[in-house]
Amino acid sequence: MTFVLTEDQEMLRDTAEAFARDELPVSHLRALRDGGANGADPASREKLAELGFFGVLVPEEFGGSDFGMVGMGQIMEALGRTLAATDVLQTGVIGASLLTLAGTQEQKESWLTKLAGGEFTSALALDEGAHHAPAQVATEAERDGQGYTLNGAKRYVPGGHTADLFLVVARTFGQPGEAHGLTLFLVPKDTEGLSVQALNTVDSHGAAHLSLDGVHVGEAHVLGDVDKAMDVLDPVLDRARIALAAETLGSAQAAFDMTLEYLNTRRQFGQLIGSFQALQHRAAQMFTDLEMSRSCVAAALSAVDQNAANVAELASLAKAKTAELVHLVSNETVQMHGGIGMTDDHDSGLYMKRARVQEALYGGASFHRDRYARLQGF
Amino acid sequence: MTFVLTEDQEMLRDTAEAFARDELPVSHLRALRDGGANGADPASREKLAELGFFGVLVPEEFGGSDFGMVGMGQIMEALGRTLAATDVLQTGVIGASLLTLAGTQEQKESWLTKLAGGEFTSALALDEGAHHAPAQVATEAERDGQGYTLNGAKRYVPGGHTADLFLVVARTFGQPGEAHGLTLFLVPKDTEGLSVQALNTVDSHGAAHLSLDGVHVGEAHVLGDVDKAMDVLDPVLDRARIALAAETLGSAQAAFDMTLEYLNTRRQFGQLIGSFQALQHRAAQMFTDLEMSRSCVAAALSAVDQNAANVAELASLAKAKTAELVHLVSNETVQMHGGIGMTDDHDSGLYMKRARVQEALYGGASFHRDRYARLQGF
Amino acid sequence: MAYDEASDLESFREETRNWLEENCPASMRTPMKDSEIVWGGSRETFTNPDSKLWLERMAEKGWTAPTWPAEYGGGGLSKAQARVLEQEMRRIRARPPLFSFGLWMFGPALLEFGNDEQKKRFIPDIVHGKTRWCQGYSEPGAGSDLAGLQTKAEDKGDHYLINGQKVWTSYADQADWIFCLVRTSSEKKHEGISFMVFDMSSEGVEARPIKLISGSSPFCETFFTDVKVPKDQLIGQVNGGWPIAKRLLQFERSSISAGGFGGTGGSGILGPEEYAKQHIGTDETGRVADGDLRGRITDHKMYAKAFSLTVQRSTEQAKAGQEVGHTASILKYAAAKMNQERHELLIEALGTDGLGWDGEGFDPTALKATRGWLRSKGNSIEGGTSEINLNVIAKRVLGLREHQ
Amino acid sequence: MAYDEASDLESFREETRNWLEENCPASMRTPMKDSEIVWGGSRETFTNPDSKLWLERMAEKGWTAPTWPAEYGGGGLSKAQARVLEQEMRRIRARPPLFSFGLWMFGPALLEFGNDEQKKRFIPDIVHGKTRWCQGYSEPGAGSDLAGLQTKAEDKGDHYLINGQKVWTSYADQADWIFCLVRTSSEKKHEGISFMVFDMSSEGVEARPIKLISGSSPFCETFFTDVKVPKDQLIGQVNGGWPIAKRLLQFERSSISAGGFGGTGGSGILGPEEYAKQHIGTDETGRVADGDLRGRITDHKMYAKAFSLTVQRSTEQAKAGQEVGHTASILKYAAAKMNQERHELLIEALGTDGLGWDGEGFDPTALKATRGWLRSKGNSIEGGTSEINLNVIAKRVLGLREHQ
Repeated sequence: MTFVLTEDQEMLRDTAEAFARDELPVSHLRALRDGGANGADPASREKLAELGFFGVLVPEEFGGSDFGMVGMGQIMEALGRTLAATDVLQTGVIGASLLTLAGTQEQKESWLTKLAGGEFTSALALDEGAHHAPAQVATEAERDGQGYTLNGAKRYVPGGHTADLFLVVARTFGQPGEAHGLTLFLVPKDTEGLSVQALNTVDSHGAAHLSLDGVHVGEAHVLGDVDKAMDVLDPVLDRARIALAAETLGSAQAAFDMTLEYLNTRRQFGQLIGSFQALQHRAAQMFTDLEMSRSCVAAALSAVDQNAANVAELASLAKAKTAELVHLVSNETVQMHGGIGMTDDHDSGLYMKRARVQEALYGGASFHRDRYARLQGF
Repeated sequence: MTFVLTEDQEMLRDTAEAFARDELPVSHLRALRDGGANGADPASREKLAELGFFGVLVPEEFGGSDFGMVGMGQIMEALGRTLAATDVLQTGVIGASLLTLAGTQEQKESWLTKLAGGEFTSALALDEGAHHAPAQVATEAERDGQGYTLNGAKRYVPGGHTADLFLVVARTFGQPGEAHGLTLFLVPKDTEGLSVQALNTVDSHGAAHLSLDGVHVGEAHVLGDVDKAMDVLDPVLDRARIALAAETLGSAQAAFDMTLEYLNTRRQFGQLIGSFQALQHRAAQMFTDLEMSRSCVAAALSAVDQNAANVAELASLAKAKTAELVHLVSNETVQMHGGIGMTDDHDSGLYMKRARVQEALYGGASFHRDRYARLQGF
Repeated sequence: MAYDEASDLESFREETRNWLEENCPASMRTPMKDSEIVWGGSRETFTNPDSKLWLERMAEKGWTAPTWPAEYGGGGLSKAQARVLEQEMRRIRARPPLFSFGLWMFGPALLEFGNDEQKKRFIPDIVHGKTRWCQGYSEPGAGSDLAGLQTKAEDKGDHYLINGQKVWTSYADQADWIFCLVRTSSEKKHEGISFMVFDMSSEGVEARPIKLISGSSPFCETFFTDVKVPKDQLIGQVNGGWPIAKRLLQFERSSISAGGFGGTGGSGILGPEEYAKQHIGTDETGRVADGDLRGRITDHKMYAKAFSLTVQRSTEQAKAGQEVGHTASILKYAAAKMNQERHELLIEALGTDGLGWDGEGFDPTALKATRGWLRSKGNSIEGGTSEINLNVIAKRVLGLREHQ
Repeated sequence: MAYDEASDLESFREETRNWLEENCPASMRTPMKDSEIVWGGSRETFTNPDSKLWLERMAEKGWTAPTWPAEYGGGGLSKAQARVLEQEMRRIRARPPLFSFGLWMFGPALLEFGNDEQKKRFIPDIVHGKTRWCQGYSEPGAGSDLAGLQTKAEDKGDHYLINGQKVWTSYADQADWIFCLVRTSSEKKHEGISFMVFDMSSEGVEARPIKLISGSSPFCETFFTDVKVPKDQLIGQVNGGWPIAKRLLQFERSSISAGGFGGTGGSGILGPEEYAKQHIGTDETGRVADGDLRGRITDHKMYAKAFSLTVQRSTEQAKAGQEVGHTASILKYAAAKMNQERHELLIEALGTDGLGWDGEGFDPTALKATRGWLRSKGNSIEGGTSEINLNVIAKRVLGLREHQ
């Protein structure tokens, strides 16, 4: 495990931070929201593609830079600072990883290259209930002559409203609740029988409900081994959790910085409110949590690149810790800003709204506390 | 439910507070400890008896005042304020209640009167593991010609080191884990086969391990219905929990008052430490918890007297809330006193040590949170 | 004597009961609909015509303000009689005929601090719901530190000229008149504040609704540019507004910690434990499968129970004539904490169903819960922040000192 | 050059390895027993004779203080060489020959602030473990506010006369000499403090051990009544003691947040999750049956993991030459919180087995855990309270201001 960035990684971080600051500030998300774009932002996608952010985890032969998770973490954190609504997590982390790890040469050439180049975006269609529970998938994929027919529904698919390609997890064997018997399918958005219902989400990043009614796909659209999707899904979900943890860390850091600045400018009773000890101690405790969460995220990122044995453990640690962190910080951000923090014109609310989505996706704090304890054997 | 004391109850409270303050101050517990008395205090027992504190829950025909739980709560809170080590909980609440509710006329005449008068003390010998779990009793009572033979062991029996009479819960049917099949036995301390190991406990109140090796008792020593001890044990345990909650409230209140006074006298950096806002807010939050816990205790006490349907619920609420309260307050008491609070000469440590015993006995906070949720149906 | 009083009361009850029987329309005995609340004033539309009738009849007797002096149009009832009226109205579930800041806040203050002429001028229209009032207190720079307000009132001989800005002015866009704190002297902080009232249709007054993180709200930003206020609209003395303001805040706070936190009552939103059962499921013994969330929900439910028992306790003890200031001081702080925790658990238990904003694909009740969650963040800010509450408890209740 | 250096280092490693091979007794390569720790000084008994031999041999080479100048008896090694020595000692698991406040705290300060004569006089005996030192800092009235100390040193011409009381003086009853903060002027708070050293056997010195809530402790109350201190035992300038004191505090704090919190290491005490499994049991899937306690244990273990990762991160970043002051500032606060939480969970999981004090009927390991729980309460007080830590983070790290 290494906590020190290489020069290349530092450069990538600086590029990402500058890009987020200049091209995707919070005001950009606000503008998208007020314009009713609901998280769809093709213009920014192109810029992100030019920067190669979608290819960071993709081998060079398929158009990526194979830069690794530590690098991707720097991007995610930068995007998190400004609450940027992008396809990087879905396409650059999840889609790219699934195809890299499980795709056939042909699938990689036809799909992975497009994802790496940002021409195509993908979304993982996994959860069917309101809480993250991979093994609970009930959507059925029935074998027929020339492939499979899928029937079922997916709830709140992040990036589902803008995805060109869906990575659909369906059951080819066994019962909901069983990890074995799941299979991954590549389903383009225009496939017959697939309908996408875009959602107005609280964080203005958008998402979609999917319904699959007799969606037919050929053999070539099976990704990885039949019945064994979990073998690749597990490590890729951990990458998603770690990347999301990095994004969450960035959001918490930005909200905290914004609050600190307010504490050092707002006056009441003739004093800077930041000079009141009760607020000082709460700020110091948040800073403590921030620093500790930062360590967890950094450790998890580098563990992936080093194929460490404890990636799952560190993923749950990073996801749970950053979830607790952003929960606390987003609440304190509104509280310490007082009335102004309650107004829609102020950014506090946007950080809090995105925070709850960051907390919930791919398992909330209690999901990961439970998982961490299981991995520790109690 | 009533939150306003009657004049009689107020008088009893004032009497108890004066007695605790004058006769059983914290320095008295300290003296007992340093004298190696380990919680045994026959002199004080007599005074408590004279005041009739052991008979508060006992019908007048058996020498009690039948004053009820609200009255008993005032006594327990007063004793809690000064950490008094007495037999009131074991004898006056548990022993008296079990015999009143389940005893035969003869048992009441021979035993209850003695308990009410403080001539005899009793101790409930229930738990056998390190955590409160009534249904887990494994001690066996085997039926024989003229009665029962008991074999087994009891751990950390509160008051066991000073008890004249043990109320032993033993299994006459079924397996550990089953609530049905338990029976109560009256076992005098000098009964053959019963050995008592006195314990030096952290709170200096003392307790005892019991071992029962072929302890024989006659039919007349069976208390209540065979196999159905739980029917009477349940409500009596709730009385014990509520009474202990009242004691705990008193301890927390006293520790809080002591801390407040220190905050208003100790100076650092030329300021009263109580003028530092961070400490002010922490004190205010403790006060909030104190007031809310007080409401829970008061409600639970009067619910018993009114045979309310939700006694169990309120018992768990009061026990859990006061456990959380005294946990927080005892820690803050040491912390806010700083170095002096770490010394044995100061009372902070005594409050903290007693606090953890109050928390653990008859179910800790998590035991009662779980129970409360079950009673609420989730 | 006591006998007479009692018998008088009984005959009063008799009359009241009969009068209500005859005069309270049937539809006014049904549970209040938000859409049918009557706030009065020039913009009132009376979506239910019965509510107009009901208001007029009650106002006629002065029973919209039962204990106010009859000479100003109040009911002139004794406390005891007022209680009887209240009981009799509750008995038939009669709706309150009028919601009004005039009745709850301004009126009582005016009766205490206003001159006779002012009372004659303003009280009757409050009683009859003809004038709707709003409160001009907070400013962008004066939140917790209300006395730091900067809105200026210059003495122009026959009138005052008002310039400045107020914020969090509830229903300023609906109100006819405003009661307002202004600065008439910059020499002293508290002794430089005056209490004035004026017409919201005056030239130079502008009210802009504020959008909250939870969506639209009754709050406004209110701007005053060279607003002329005749001198007879000054209440109390020049620079003597602060005592009036504080008195009035008491009315406001009590109304907040009393009613302010019903939150999701009647909204069809279930408790967090219900959503947890639905969305996460239970183990064989019926416990919510997620032990961690279950534990936190239990914590909250215990806290909520302890809170309601505390409200009950202080009410009973107050009735018994005991001092309950200490206990009451914690209620606003605890209520905010409780309500916020409840909403956090609600949306956590709802999972992604609790992460919608509007439109298709989300259950409307869940959407309501999400908006309620966002709105609840204001509970620890409005009407005195939790930080201020804790300061007050520490200093006034616990007697901790200031830095010297 | 670099080449020479490297080759020099290698040959040094060679020599060192051989020397240790010959001179480090076998029993000194076994894990340290508390009973065999060598603190040196006149009261040292060397319960294991090998430890005397080992100390003498190491002190002979000055390797008890490897980097101190050879002229005062130190090893005179370069940082690089010292690291080699450290590595080679670790390689054979050699015990540290000497534990000493002289080595850790006073010596470094003296080398920085003392005059040549004083260094010649005191350093060699520190290196050889002949003098055991204690630290006279805190006073009953000066805890967090150390500079508020009142112990007076009057100038009597050829000597100072010291009167006052110190508290929390570790091992004062075992020490030969004390380094001590005294007030030589009452005009200024910080600029009235001087740094002096004197013999604990001087007339008028009395040290009384302090009993803690956890039992006996190394701490003492130390009383000074007309203690005569020759003037050549003043370190640095009169009224110039504060900078020395602060410098020295850094050594102390670092040693606390580094080693101070091992807590239960090697004590045979298991983790709370183990006791929870033993005493409460597990469900069919192997989870601790009490979901509430399990959740809190998990919180703690995650916090502990995050803490150790943070220590690792700041160490690595420091090695890489990055600024880590911000990250390091949280460590003492977090370590105290973590260690206290761990002990609370330990005794909670132990149930009534964790509620013993001493004697029969309790498992000795459990008794140790209970004492450890009580002792851990000091973690957030000693060497700077958590409140002070948070003040420092808020002001120095986050840049929040004082009241004006």
